[in-house]
Amino acid sequence: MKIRTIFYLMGQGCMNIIKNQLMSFASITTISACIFMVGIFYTVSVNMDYMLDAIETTMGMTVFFDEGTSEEQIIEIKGLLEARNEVHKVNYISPEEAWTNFKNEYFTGKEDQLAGFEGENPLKDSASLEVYFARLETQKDLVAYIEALPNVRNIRQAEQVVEIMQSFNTLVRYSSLVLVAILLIISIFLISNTIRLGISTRQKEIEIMKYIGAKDAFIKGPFIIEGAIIGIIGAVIPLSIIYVFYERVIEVVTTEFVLISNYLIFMDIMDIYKNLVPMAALFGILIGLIGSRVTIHKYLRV
Amino acid sequence: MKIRTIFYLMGQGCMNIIKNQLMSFASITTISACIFMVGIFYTVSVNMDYMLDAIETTMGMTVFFDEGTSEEQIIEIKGLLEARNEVHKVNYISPEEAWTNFKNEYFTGKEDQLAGFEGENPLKDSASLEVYFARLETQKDLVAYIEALPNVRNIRQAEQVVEIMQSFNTLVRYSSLVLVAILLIISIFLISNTIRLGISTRQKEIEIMKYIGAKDAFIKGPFIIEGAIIGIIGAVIPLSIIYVFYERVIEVVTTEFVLISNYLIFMDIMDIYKNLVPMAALFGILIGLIGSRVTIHKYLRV
Amino acid sequence: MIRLENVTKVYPNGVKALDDVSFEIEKGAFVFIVGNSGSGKSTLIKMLMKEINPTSGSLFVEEKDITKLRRSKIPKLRRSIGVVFQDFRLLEKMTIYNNVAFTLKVTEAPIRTIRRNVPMVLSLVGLSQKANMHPKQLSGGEQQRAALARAIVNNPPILLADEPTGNLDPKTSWEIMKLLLDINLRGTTVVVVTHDKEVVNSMKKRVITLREGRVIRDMQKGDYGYEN
Amino acid sequence: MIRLENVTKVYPNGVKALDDVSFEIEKGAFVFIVGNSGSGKSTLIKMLMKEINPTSGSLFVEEKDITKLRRSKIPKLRRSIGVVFQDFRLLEKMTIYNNVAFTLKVTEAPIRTIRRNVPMVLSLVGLSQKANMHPKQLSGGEQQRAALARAIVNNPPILLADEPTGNLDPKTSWEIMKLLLDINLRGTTVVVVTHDKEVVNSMKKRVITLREGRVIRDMQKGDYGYEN
Ligand SMILES: Nc1ncnc2c1ncn2[C@@H]1O[C@H](COP(=O)(O)OP(=O)(O)OP(=O)(O)O)[C@@H](O)[C@H]1O
Ligand SMILES: Nc1ncnc2c1ncn2[C@@H]1O[C@H](COP(=O)(O)OP(=O)(O)OP(=O)(O)O)[C@@H](O)[C@H]1O
Ligand SMILES: [Mg+2]
Ligand SMILES: [Mg+2]
Repeated sequence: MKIRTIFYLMGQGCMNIIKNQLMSFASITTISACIFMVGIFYTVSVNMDYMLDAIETTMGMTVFFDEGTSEEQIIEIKGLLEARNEVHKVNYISPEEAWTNFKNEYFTGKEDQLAGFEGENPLKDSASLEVYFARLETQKDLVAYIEALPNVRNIRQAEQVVEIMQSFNTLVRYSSLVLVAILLIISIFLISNTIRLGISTRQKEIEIMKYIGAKDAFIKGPFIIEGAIIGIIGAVIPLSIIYVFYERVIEVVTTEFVLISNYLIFMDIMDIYKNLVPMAALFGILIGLIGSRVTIHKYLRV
Repeated sequence: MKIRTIFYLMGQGCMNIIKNQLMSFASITTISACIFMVGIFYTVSVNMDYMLDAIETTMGMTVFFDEGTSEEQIIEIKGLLEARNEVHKVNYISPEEAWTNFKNEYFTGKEDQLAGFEGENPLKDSASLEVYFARLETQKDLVAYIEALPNVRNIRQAEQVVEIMQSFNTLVRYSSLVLVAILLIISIFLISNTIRLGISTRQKEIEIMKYIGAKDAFIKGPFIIEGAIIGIIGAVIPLSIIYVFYERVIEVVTTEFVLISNYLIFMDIMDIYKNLVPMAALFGILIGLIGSRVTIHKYLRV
Repeated sequence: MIRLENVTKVYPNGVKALDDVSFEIEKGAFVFIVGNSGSGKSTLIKMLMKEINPTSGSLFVEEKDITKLRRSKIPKLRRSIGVVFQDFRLLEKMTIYNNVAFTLKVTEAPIRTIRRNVPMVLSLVGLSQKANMHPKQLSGGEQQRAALARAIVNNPPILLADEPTGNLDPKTSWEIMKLLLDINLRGTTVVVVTHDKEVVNSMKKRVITLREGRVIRDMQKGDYGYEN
Repeated sequence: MIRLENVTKVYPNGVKALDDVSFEIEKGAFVFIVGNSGSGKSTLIKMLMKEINPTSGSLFVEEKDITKLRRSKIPKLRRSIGVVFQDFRLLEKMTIYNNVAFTLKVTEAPIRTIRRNVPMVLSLVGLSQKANMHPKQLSGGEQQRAALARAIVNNPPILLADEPTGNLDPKTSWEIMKLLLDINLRGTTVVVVTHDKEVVNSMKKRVITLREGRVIRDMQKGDYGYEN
């Protein structure tokens, strides 16, 4: 095929978009709508994931030590733990802090009852470490490791809560995966419908071209160009909309929901687009291919 | 218009569905896909709402009483509280239970330290009531009410947690509302696209009918019937799919996520369908109307 | 029956298809309209059934000015005119039988009438065998005859035929012309656009000749004319 | 050039359009094919350009059996045949100029050729003025001439014209016929399906007459025949 012909076919592809206004409009909006939906749900679920990850790091356990373990030994263990990457953060709780916390929790408003403890810290051997998980999945290993350390008396952890959280994360992750997958399938389906409807309106045109002696490539060419352009436009629109509204929505949510705003940790739009943009581009290409496939199979056989 | 003509037009409407296979297929699947999406998201968000409501009822506060308040007085207050409908449940915690809980929490593994308390319950005046909320929104009123009761010394509540939960609920509720709304708008849009594409392929046919002297109603009739049938089929398919899979998905989720299964309280499918089915039916009617509208405005003016 | 008063039609792209045309056709007349390709014959037909509107001037059908017709009255006008379109305009998704029956269904004619008239006109145009075929399964001439059958099935007071024998062999053409004459004798006003010199010359009917949108000749018992 | 051997075509609905037809057309010949409406003329043309395949028998074009042609070779066959379709088949979304140029673009002809040939053939068929219009903006006869222009623009070795003057007035018809004769004199094999008795009778070319799918008459310097 001559270069000139390729340019001609590209020109025809562009012309087709203008000439088949209804079809182009329908295709572009369908693709936009689909990518928009998938994009929104992808963004929401990626953020949910991200937030759950962040919440995981607020989960932890308390490690108690044998009577007589010195502060230095505990600090040493703290260092050991911090070096592990299952661990997000380690806090040292001195016996004094432990007693203060205890009093605050149990005897607020009835300080008189504490008379018996005057001057003496009943928890003087209760220095402890608060260990926060970086990842819930490895929590069991970490517990096993800590239990094997010298001087560790026992570990108090809200095991149930941790596991519940973990289950919940998994559930959310799988559900959003399934939902995004369903949306993707539906999108591909809707778009191929639109393409087929559009092509059927041009069936007569394609047949005439064939009767005049046009080769398949000559007829497909403009369709592929057309499909690609429509795909690109159809991807750029929703991505721009999401881009523009993302920061706004975050702003609204964080100001409206101040209370939970420190659980609402949003990803940077660029981190999301790192995956979303290639996905959308792939979609565009896919559409071009589907479009030409359908043409070949349905209407070129004359 | 004669009855016979109406029957004829209805027959034509049915025939059109068979004759315009591609178009009918595209319309039905588009509508199905849209209702399916909206249906799934509606189901998911309704269930989330339901679960959050259920979780709210596990949130509560502890009410402590003045020294010397008798058990009878406390039980009486318990009765008072149970009568209120902001209250989901009230538990009486006797001083013995309080002390047992306390010991379990703080002295497991170091029972030796408890020697000083032997034989005496240091919390003997700490009988309390655990009050669970039926609705988080009314929590503040309830607190005010309880504080005004005689003998109440203080209320310990995880106020922060309650408010966080409440914010979270609101956020989820609004988000799912917005998402379902977006899906609905996209659906209407996609469907009207499909209808327009379909009608444009029949533009010539409609024009010819007009040239022969057919009145608008005569041309619109079959389109409306066709639209209604397509709408109905397009609604029945996704509703059936959701119906069939709903119980399965619940089963899988509750067996796979045993740990959180008591937080996963699913609504009865019938309760969901109570709203979803009329919504889908409305959709079908809407589609019939859009279809005929488009016909009138675009192609009947010849 | 049909009267044109200073009708001019300029298409949106600037082509002047009709230029100040005036004539009258009485009830029950049989008129040929002839003229070169592109002289405005089909434009005239399209205007009479209000497919297009004139740029200026008035058209009267049965004493009503159809340029002023309300939209809701258009179907009534079209039902009173049977048209054989130059490009046939058959409904592709219907069988030939249904294409013809459609004209009657539109007017909500009794089923009996449909069952009687449709096979009758199909046999008149020689298409009884093809009643259950679709337009695409017919030859060019057969489609043309189907279009004619559709135009005459409801006995309209006016029959406009745009090139009704363009795809027909001379023998079939003659049969069709005799059919049109028959219909005319039963009272229908018939206007035939044609290029068939032989037919025009031998039928000795009124002939209106157009050239470049103007009436250049209008003769009772006329002929096709030599210079064309 | 063109040879048919016992060609029979039965359409899926059971209509036998051609029944054991055999004949040969030599290179450079000018042949009329005549016959009643529905006698199988268009079926023959469609088969020669492989729009449809025969039920049995073989068709040879330039000594190649086109019933055995591979799919990828069909465009080459069609480029060697210029066809005027009975229903025109113009591309509605293109101007007349582009419709005609399309035939050349398909063969990747140099731009110079396109720029020279397209206006030339348009003026030959008298459509220079209408080059930038779309098919729907043309009269029936103008569309027919556009279809002819498209068929001849790339000087194909074979020209098939199905009823090329059905919508034309006698004068224009004659001009078109002279054009076809011209093309034939320059070496193109021309096959014309027509109902125009006068033209056939006065041109004194070979006439193949079909009736109900059979060749009933095949005469050198023939005429239209009386019984038709
Ligand atoms: N829709 C249109 N837009 C623009 N110009 C048009 C349109 N329809 C017809 N014309 C032009 O108007 C003129 C008259 O067209 P018309 O179809 O009336 O011719 P006609 O007499 O029927 O010719 P023919 O015998 O070839 O059918 C022609 O020059 C044609 O090109
Ligand atoms: N696609 C088809 N399916 C079924 N039957 C067909 C089809 N095309 C043509 N026929 C039938 O085959 C026969 C021959 O058709 P053809 O088009 O070849 O006739 P023709 O000689 O070109 O007639 P005309 O002069 O009217 O154009 C006719 O009886 C017609 O009804
Ligand atoms: Mg005309
Ligand atoms: Mg034919």
